[in-house]
Amino acid sequence: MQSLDAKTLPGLFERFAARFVAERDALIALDGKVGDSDLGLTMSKAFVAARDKVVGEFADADISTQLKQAGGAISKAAPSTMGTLMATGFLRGGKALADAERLDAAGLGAFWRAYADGVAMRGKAKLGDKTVLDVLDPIAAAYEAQAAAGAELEAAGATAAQAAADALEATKDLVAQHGKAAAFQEKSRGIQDAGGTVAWMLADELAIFLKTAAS
Amino acid sequence: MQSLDAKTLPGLFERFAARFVAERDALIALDGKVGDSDLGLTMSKAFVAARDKVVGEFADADISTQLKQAGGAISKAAPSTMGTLMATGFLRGGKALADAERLDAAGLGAFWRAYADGVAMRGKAKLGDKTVLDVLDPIAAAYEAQAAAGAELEAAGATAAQAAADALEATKDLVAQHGKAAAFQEKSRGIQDAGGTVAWMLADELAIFLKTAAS
Amino acid sequence: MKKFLNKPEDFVDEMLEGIYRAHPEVTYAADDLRCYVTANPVPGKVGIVTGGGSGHLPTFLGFVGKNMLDGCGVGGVFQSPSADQLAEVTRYVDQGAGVLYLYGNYTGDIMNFDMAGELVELDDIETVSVTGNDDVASSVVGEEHKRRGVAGIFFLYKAAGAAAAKMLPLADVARITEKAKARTRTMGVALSACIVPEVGKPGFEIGADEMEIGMGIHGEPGISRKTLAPADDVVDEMMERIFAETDYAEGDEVAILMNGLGGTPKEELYILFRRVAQLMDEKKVTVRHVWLGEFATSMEMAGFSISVLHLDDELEPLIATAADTPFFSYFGK
Amino acid sequence: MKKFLNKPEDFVDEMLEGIYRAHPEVTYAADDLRCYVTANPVPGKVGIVTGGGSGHLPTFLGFVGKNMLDGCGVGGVFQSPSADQLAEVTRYVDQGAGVLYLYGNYTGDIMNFDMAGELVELDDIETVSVTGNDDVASSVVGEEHKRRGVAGIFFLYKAAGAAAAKMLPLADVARITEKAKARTRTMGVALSACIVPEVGKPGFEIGADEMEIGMGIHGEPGISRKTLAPADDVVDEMMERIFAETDYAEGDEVAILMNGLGGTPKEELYILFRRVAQLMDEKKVTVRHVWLGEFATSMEMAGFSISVLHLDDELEPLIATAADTPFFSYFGK
Ligand SMILES: Nc1ncnc2c1ncn2[C@@H]1O[C@H](COP(=O)(O)OP(=O)(O)O)[C@@H](O)[C@H]1O
Ligand SMILES: Nc1ncnc2c1ncn2[C@@H]1O[C@H](COP(=O)(O)OP(=O)(O)O)[C@@H](O)[C@H]1O
Ligand SMILES: [Mg+2]
Ligand SMILES: [Mg+2]
Ligand SMILES: [Mg+2]
Ligand SMILES: [Mg+2]
Repeated sequence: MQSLDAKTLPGLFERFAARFVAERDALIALDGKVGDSDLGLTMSKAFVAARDKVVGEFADADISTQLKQAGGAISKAAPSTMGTLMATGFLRGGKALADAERLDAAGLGAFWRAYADGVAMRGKAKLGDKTVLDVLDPIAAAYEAQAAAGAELEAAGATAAQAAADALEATKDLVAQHGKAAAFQEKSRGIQDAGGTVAWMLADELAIFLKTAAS
Repeated sequence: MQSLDAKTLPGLFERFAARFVAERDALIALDGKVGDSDLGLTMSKAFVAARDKVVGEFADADISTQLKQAGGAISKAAPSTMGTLMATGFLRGGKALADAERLDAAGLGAFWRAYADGVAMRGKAKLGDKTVLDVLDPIAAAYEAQAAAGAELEAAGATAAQAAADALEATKDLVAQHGKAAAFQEKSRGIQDAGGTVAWMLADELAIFLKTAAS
Repeated sequence: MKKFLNKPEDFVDEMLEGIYRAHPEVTYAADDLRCYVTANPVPGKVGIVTGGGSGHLPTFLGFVGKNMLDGCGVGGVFQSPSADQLAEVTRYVDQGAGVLYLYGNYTGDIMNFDMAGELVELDDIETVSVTGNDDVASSVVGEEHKRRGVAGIFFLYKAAGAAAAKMLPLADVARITEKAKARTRTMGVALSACIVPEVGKPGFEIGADEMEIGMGIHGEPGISRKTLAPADDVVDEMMERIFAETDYAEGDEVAILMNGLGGTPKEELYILFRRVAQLMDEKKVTVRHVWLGEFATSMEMAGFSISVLHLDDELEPLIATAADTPFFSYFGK
Repeated sequence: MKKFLNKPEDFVDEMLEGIYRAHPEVTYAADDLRCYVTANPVPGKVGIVTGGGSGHLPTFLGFVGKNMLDGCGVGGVFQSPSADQLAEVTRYVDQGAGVLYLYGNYTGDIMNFDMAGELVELDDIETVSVTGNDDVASSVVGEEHKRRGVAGIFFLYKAAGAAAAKMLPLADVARITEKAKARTRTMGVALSACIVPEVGKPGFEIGADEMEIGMGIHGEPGISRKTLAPADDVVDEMMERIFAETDYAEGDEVAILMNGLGGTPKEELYILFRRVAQLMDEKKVTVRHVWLGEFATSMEMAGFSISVLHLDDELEPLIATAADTPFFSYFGK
């Protein structure tokens, strides 16, 4: 079965950084609809900082350390709602992979489950509240299911990315219960959740990365 | 020889008020070039107040009283530079005509001379400083010369209005020494003086009035 | 974007350099400009720490000073400070009597203050959190815990600061602050949006004759958009929403904060206040304290907010207490 | 035109109604809202009367209060008060020690103060006039008497107010004020023009990336227009003009006023002040006092001015004196 090792992981953080720099203005616009327009700024800063930390200082560290260091870097660079949640996610996800030498679909399932749990704990949100959690949970579930079915990494990644896209689309039907969007109540219906969009981008980049990097 | 009596004078203040209401925006724009854009506001307020005072309360008073009351009303209604100068002018001009029962070219000469002297005293300006004085002085001089030549009122008015127009045109060649325009030094050259424009309008309305009202 | 700045990314730190240079009565902890603290902590006093994004001056850091707050974590423009920074501020500020965390009810800030509280627990520092949630427009009655904190937090700062200055214990300072919170309401309206330096364009577009009612102070759009009405009508509409959820008896007393959001002249605030006072007269409610000016801005946003604190016998003398910070001086009543 | 107001022609009087309602420490004389005076005149003290157009809050009336001014004739927006109104204010304010007229160097104001002085002479009230003329941009060296008065008049108010509070006679108060005037310089820059309510549109048009250097505070255009530069460069250019006409020795002391014109956030003023302080450091001049905020505005104009008062041993303690007005509270140094 395919798996990733620590040596390849910095490439994933390169991808994340490039993606959020590219999506900066789109995320600003999206957050502007029922928020404060900063998501593009914070996510690009967050993932540039994560890349600089992992690629620049921890390229030779183990998987768990790389992920936790990414979390620490994000927490300092972008302490907004999503920045803090993503930091918590990487810290918890990294902890869940302590001692892991390679990463397979089961490992990714464990990572995303811890990630989603950390976000739920920190944000006190539950499923259906129209937050990033509504996309993170399906991502974790997809990797868990694919691992159980013995899927290869590439297929697992593609399935999880599709699950994220579907979940993101489904956030349109929800009414925001948290964050700045909550002030808009019913008016937030019809708009896709900004934080959820970030989660989908993470799953999407991971899927692309798995296509080429997994061996 | 033609002359005006106190009964007709309120009609002149009707004219002044109508003229400055009509020229409000033009004077705002003119004062905006090297000033603070208020001249249209202050002059329309000033001459509406003068009209209300003279027409509403002093229509039956003597010439001197009508002119002085106009000055008092202007001083309260528009205490800007030009408002205060025009108030001073009417107060001094009115004083100069104490006991006058009718107004001929010589009377108008005396009125405008006192008017110009009052403005010069109050504003501490001299000829050539690019102020309203540079138009007031030629108006006074024109009425004085016409009176000396024995001209009729209509002709005297037309001559004075033309002298005012020429003097106004000549202010373009001057550099402002007083008021907000003085900050612009050489840049004020080429622009016709805003206060002088008001003086010309007064002479112009007076000329039109004399055409019909003098008998 | 028309702003006086050098590089947008230096906006916050250069602002802080200017502030420290101008006001020696404040300084910073942990060698981090963004860990803003009083230079004169009072031994044995309950510390009060606030924090939040930049771009709202004098909120938040402007209320650190005598009889008010002790420290402030300074975030980027409209960004929370980090948990680490808040923990550093807390460590500096604590004088053994514990620390009140008092800040606006925003998810980013809540999470970082929560994390900071967990961090300083390891140093045996006790913390209690109270979050300002005065913005009536941001959630319905019954869901007040979801409301945003806006300018009305000034009253909470004032009450908490005066209570702590009386050397009351943390539990009392927190109880009083909670009471001030429960009795404070704010409504805001904007005529233009602000520009975040790093974004470079306004958060929302608004027509030349429109007003945005119930907007947030970070460029978030409001709850309704209308044609700009005469000042008195605007006040009537805003006060109606505040009155709708407060029971006033004849003779009750209030403190009023007329807050300019950045681009609205004081002249207009007084015209607006005139109407607020008339409405209070109609209700036979006494306006005991009035502050008018810029307290919680949104950069150069044109607009204002009205905050009302329904006083009681305990809160009134605290609100009336003198205070002195680099941004707010008050001789007391 | 986006403003909170009812009828444009009621702008000034409704503003005043709001002010009197909010601040019982001020009132009006002669049954005329525009004859603004302190409610607590000090027997035997030299009175200080200012006056000028509305639209500059807190200038002019905002400095009437303890240890500052005693009365203010309030004109329409950017209009002088009338001679009658100034005379009424003078009569109320006079406590037998004479009255200092202290106002900006504008023809309209000069003529009306002159006329007021002539009127109250009939009541045996002695008056002396000092006109602020700090605006470096408005005339060349040697022609300082033609310069406009702008934000720097704050230092004259402060020095004169503290001198009068010491119960000095009129001649001394006037002499000290003249000295403060001779040692005060201001430069201003705008990013947008203001809107006079009764005019309804801006006094000048300005491009999206332009700044107007040396504009007046009534919407008068400036002396040069340039592309907006980084904050530090803007300060350098302004300070160069101020330094060009002041001789500083090492160790000299200054007071600085960073004045926002209405639409510029405090955040930016601190970034700008940071650079001013650096330049003073280079000259080894000590910045003894700093005030930063809105002191003389032009409604909602975006922009700022820098005023520098070159202190001496007589002026310094006067500037350092505590003061308290509805618009300006300072605990002193
Ligand atoms: N309490 C919460 N728990 C989990 N996610 C949240 C919570 N509040 C907000 N979010 C997510 O954060 C997103 C907004 O992120 P961000 O722009 O960083 O917020 P802010 O600018 O208000 O700090 C929302 O779209 C939502 O997905
Ligand atoms: N000292 C002075 N003496 C005579 N006229 C003056 C003086 N200063 C200015 N003026 C005249 O006043 C005009 C401007 O009037 P106004 O707009 O009322 O001034 P402001 O708005 O500055 O009070 C100038 O165009 C000039 O003709
Ligand atoms: Mg956001
Ligand atoms: Mg003018
Ligand atoms: Mg944010
Ligand atoms: Mg004017």
